[in-house]
Amino acid sequence: MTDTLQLQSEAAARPKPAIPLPTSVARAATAAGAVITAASAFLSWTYSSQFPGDLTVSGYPGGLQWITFAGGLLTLLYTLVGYRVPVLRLLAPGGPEGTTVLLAVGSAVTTWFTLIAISVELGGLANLTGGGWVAGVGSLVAVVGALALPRDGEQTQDAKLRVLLYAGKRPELPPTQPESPWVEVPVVLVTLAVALGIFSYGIDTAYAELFGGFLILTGFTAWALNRSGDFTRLAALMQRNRTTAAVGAFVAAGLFPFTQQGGNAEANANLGVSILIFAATALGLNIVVGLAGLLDLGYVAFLGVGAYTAALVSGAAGAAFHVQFPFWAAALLGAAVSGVFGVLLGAPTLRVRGDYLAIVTLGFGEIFRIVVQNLDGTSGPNVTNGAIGISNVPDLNIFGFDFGSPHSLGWFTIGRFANYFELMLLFTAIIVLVFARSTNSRIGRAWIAIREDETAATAMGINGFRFKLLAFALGATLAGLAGTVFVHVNYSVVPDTFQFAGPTPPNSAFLLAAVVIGGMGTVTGPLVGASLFFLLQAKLSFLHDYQLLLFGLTLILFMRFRPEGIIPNRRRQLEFHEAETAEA
Amino acid sequence: MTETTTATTAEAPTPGTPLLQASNVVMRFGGLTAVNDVSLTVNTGEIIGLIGPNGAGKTTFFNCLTGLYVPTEGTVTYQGQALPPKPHKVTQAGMARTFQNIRLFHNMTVLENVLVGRHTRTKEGLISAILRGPGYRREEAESRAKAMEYLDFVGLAKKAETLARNLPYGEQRKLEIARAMASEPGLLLLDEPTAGMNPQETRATEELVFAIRDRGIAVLVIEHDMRFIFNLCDRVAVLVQGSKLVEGDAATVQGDERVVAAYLGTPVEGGADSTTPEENQ
Amino acid sequence: MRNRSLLVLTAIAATGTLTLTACGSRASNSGSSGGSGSTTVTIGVDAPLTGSLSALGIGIQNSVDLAVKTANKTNEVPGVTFKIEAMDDKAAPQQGSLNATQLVGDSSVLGVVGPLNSGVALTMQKTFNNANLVEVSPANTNPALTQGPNWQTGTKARPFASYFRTATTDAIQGPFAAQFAYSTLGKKKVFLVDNKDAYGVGLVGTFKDEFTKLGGSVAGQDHVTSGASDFSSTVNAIKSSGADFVYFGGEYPDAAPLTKQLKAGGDNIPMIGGDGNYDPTYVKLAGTAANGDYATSVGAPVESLPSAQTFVANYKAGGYSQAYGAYGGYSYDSAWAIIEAVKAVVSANSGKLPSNPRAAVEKAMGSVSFSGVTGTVAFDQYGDATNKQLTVYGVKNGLWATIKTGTFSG
Amino acid sequence: MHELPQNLVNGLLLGATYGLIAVGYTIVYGIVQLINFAHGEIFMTGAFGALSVYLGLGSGTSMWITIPLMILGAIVTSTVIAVLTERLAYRPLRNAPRLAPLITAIGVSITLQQLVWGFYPSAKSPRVFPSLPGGPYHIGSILIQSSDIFVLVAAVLSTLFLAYFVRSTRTGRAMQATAQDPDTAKLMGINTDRVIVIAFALGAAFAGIAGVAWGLRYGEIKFDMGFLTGLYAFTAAVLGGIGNIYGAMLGGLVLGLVQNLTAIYIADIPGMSQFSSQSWSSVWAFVILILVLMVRPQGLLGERVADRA
Repeated sequence: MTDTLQLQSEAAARPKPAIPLPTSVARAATAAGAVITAASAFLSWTYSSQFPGDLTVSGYPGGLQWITFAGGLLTLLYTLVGYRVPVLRLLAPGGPEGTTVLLAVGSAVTTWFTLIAISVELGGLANLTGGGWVAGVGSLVAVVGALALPRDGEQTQDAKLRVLLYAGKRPELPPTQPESPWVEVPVVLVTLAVALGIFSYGIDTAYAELFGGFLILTGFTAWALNRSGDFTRLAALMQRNRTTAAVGAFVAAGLFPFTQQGGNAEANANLGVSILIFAATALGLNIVVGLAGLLDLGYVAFLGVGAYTAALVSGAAGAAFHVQFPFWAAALLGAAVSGVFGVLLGAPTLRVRGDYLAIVTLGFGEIFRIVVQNLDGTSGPNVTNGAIGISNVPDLNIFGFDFGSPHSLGWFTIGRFANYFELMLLFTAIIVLVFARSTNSRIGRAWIAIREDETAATAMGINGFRFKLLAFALGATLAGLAGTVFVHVNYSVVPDTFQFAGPTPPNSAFLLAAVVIGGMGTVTGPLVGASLFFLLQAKLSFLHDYQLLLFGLTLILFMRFRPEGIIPNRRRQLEFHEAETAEA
Repeated sequence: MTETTTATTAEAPTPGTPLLQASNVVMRFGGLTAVNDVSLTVNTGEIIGLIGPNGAGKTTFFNCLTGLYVPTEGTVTYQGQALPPKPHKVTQAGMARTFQNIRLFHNMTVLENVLVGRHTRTKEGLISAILRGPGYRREEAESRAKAMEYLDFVGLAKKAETLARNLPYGEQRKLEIARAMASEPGLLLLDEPTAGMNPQETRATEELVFAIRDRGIAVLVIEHDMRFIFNLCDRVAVLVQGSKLVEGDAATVQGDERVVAAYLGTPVEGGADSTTPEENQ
Repeated sequence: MRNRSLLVLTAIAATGTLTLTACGSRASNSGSSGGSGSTTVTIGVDAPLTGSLSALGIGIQNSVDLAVKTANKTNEVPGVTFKIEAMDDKAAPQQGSLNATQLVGDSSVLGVVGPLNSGVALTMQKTFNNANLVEVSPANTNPALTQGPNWQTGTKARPFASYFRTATTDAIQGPFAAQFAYSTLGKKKVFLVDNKDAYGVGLVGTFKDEFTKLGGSVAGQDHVTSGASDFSSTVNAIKSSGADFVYFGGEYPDAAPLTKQLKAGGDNIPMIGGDGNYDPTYVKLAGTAANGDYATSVGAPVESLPSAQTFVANYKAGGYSQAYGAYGGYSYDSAWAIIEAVKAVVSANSGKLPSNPRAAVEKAMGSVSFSGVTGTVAFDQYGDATNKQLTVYGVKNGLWATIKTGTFSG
Repeated sequence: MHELPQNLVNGLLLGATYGLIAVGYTIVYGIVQLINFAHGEIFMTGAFGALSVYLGLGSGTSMWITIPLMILGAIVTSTVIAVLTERLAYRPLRNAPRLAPLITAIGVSITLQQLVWGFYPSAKSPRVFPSLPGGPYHIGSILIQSSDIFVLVAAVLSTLFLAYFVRSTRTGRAMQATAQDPDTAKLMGINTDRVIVIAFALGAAFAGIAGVAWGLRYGEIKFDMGFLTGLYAFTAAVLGGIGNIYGAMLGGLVLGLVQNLTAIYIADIPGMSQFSSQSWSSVWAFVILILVLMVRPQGLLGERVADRA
């Protein structure tokens, strides 16, 4: 990795390619390297089947070899684009070379990651068979070849992108005429299908090494496609077919449990529903932080309020009140109560200063847990059953559909957690709808106006306090809504879940991170951020002792270098990079 | 507040009836008196100028009128009713303003800026925004139409989709005016609309202000540029060291030697400047 | 333009199918059937292997590992090789739930040892129960887990048939401490303090009932926030209450500073706590103030049980980097109980596992009985350990010393 | 009947510690309008810095040498860390929208906490902190530990020093000017960057002293002791009027009393007996914060400042 980077930066100095080679040779080398890399996946890479995924088998790929295989093919594809193969060229509107480099580097990194992992875990390079070496060398050849490719023009002038010379930024492309829906809609659907496929694969990765490799390649590929301009095109496409895309996305997500059959089905469904809850809550937080520009550091407490409310009226044996509401009522109640708490907290605070809210909510987050612990009958009236929490919350049963037991549709079986996944998906859809529509309305404009310049906003007749309170309360309400599902999925609710910074999502700090890292003020940002964040902490178990540390650093670095998050909102991007744009 | 709407826009009121009446307004910051017993009346269909050397307290006086500050003494009435000391209520009542230092929503598009200006004249709430009922759709469409009309009026219709921050300076001023007009005011307060403009732009702004007046909107304008003021205004009031020196038509004011003195003589200590947050933004 | 999108389509489709096929690859030979004909039975472990409680969690993991190794060495169950599948729950309920589904998903898992925290147990119990997968906790002490939420009011009802534990419940430890304080020490006026966590509250509750039943009086009660540092208000309350000892429900990180500040405050009365206090760190943190304090702990003192001594010896021989910690013994016994159950099932089914081994193992657990590290291991109708042996330890010049051991009689 | 005087003393002593930390919040907020969430962790690192010095010196040295050195160690540690964070994390965001530095502050706070937790020797569980010799002393019914005296002296001296510094030194006046109006201050040739650094350093120094006081008083320190304490300290700063140094001290004392007295005397209010315990005290502190924000948002000694939007 380092050496390639270094090569890139050297290249930055000179207008010529990083490695001086005749273009034809370069292309050939890249193609050959790619082919070898892909092919090597069919050889055995190591002697012992100790290494997870069992890479000893020749004849067909397994485990991490699939990743390398995919990487090889993708590299090959874009190398062919470079050959000006007439039709393929349309794959890279922004020019193929940078893309090829990124893909080559990506597959090289994954391959070497695997080889190193093998040698480290099994002790020494001796454990690598010829196949392994073939893979390693092949991938490097591809990289060298790619770095010798002629650079495609436009971005290379931009001084700020010197290091990422080949990466560049999303190229500015002339807008294209819409195609006929008969072409566009299928493309949208296929894209979503692929997304679903990749996501399911990621969730299903059984061990950290595989997930690591998967993550590296997906990361580089995304980067590459962004560079190639495919993302620009796709984004435009999605924009044109907004409704289709949105509906399609939710359908695709709804199909997720069906891709998960067999042993790990329930485990993955559980992971899926946890991610959904986390993501939906993050999206709610995004209204407060991303739109209205208020920092809420106790957000998980509102999830807790919703959860406890739902638990109390769920008819659970441990609950203080022995009533059982129908779920719709419980959900609405949970949301409402949470909203009320939002108002109670926001009303005194938002009158004062925006940033007092941060500390007050932080306090509230802590206090909530302490209060809930104390309302156990000995140190307070018995409401929440104290630290023992409310347990054995019964499973939902809506219109005779029992969420607790598996159901089989045709060849597919949908287990308990899959049931809840579908339910939570519905809730997520609602929250997305609320977010999207309120953003793009009189209300949303008022929020953004306040965030931009409160004095000017009030001069335009906007009651600052009222709208800030509205945003804050709405955020709380949505979190409460998510909480009502949360408690049923987990059978129980205990105070310790609701911390500012804990080992697992959801907790206030992680929620904030999902929003910040994903992209403030966007719909997709928090969803992506949350999924990524959740999977990272769930899959890379060896990091657990350092995950909070890394998390803290991530926050700092993102705020410093990419405040707009992975998926930038056009507005935020401009706003955050005000300083630089001013200099330029 | 709908009656305000009708009163101000629908049928333009007959000129001459008092619209804004500020009587004996005093504004003190701690020991320092920024505005001292200033009275001013703006009638419908008038263009009134407010001039004075730096730190004379013009903007402070403005802020008293628009509810940003609560006057220490004195009353401000609009169409006979006392103005609530809250900016958003003032706008609601039918007075809109621009800022000396342009304060657009930089990261919103030009159109969105004007739509924010429509805020007080629309009332669809969160629920209807989410449900997107026919009523909502109608109002939103109407808002956009109106907004585009105002953009067209100031000549920015073509730039509707660009970000406000990317507009050149002159156009930003125009946008600010369009945004203010979107709230369908009866009285428009312009704080140094030509600051930093070249002669042509100033000329254009002049035209714009006249056009605004012709739409039946009274205008109160702060300005340094004497020529601009004297071309434009029916009446001019001169503020020096927080108190009103003279008020009258262009001729009288130009004739008054105290004014000349105030301008040629050593400018007043910028006390008001440093104490009023508005002016040192 | 048309064929362009078509190409996008095909290309994307290619990648798509690729990743999708990848999902399928070798899913078959992950998990169960190991080599050499014998069936592999996995014993799952769920404990906090990272974070602030990791010391205890890793102790649990290692002890189970030791049990598994021993069983394989002595070929305890002919035709069955045991293996361990350890999961980190980070002491977080959500993670516990995820781990539970994962363990249930692996068909070779016939029993799980864990968890450490009762909060985590709550999210796991039902998932395991739905799959008839036996779960044996070495550490959960809250009676509600086995006897239902209304156990205090006498209406005991076992919520989950698949949940067992080798740990002794608060319902036994609390009263045992009360009897010790009242009868042995002859203390009559107690001041109760708990740190608001499930363990502490439960312990104080059961202690209070027994102590008042014996005729002792409660001079006062306070609750502290776990993790707090300033206990001055509590100390004053204790002093002015005129109690002649303090009973503390909670863990040593809270107990140590409290006893320290109490003695510094000039009130030299002993503090009695549960096994949460029975830890060398307690003495380290409290210093001389700890002298004269007591703590109850479950089971007989290690040095008095030969089985315990062999465990300690084997653990040392096992070369584990971390100590077996407070719950090592129970973890070993929990694992061994599962092994015993599997043994019973296999022998009943003519030397091999039946078609639905989990249900069978669950049934067999009820009748398991052997002499383990912590004494005789067996379970009553609620799934609680029948072993009611407890020991009182006291701090004598900076060291825990055994004061008295005995079995609790209801 | 409870010993009221003793409770008052304990409350005041706890409050004094809060006050020492609150000063840091108040100075920094007054100047850069940033709630430095990491300040609580600065306090914590100070305590660990002092502990390291103590361990370095070994047990042989006399307290009269050790204690001053420990205080020095604490001040140096926390100041260095504070200045570094300002330079590396906050300064680049000086012109960024308000949200950015706040989020960064969260990041810094978590990072510092985790660094200590993960890399300071055996800091995963509480570390024993040395205690002062001598005492306890009886004054009537009141019992005073020698560490209490330390807290008292530290608090008084620091406040006096700060008062002198702000009123009578050039830098101090520059700080006040910057707090009033940074733009004008710049115009008047004040190096605001320098002033800001000094503000951070000053606050950190007091946090360091507070760290030592805390350790001596409670005999142990932990990696997460800064989180809640920092929260209380900020509450104290708001209580006293953010930006006002005496306010911070006053707010601290009030908060300390509230926490200590509510834990006992709420019980005397009919019907409230259940809500009176140490475990509720933090809740009452929070309630007080909300009440103050409702009734007197500018705090006890604060005066209204226009929110620079």
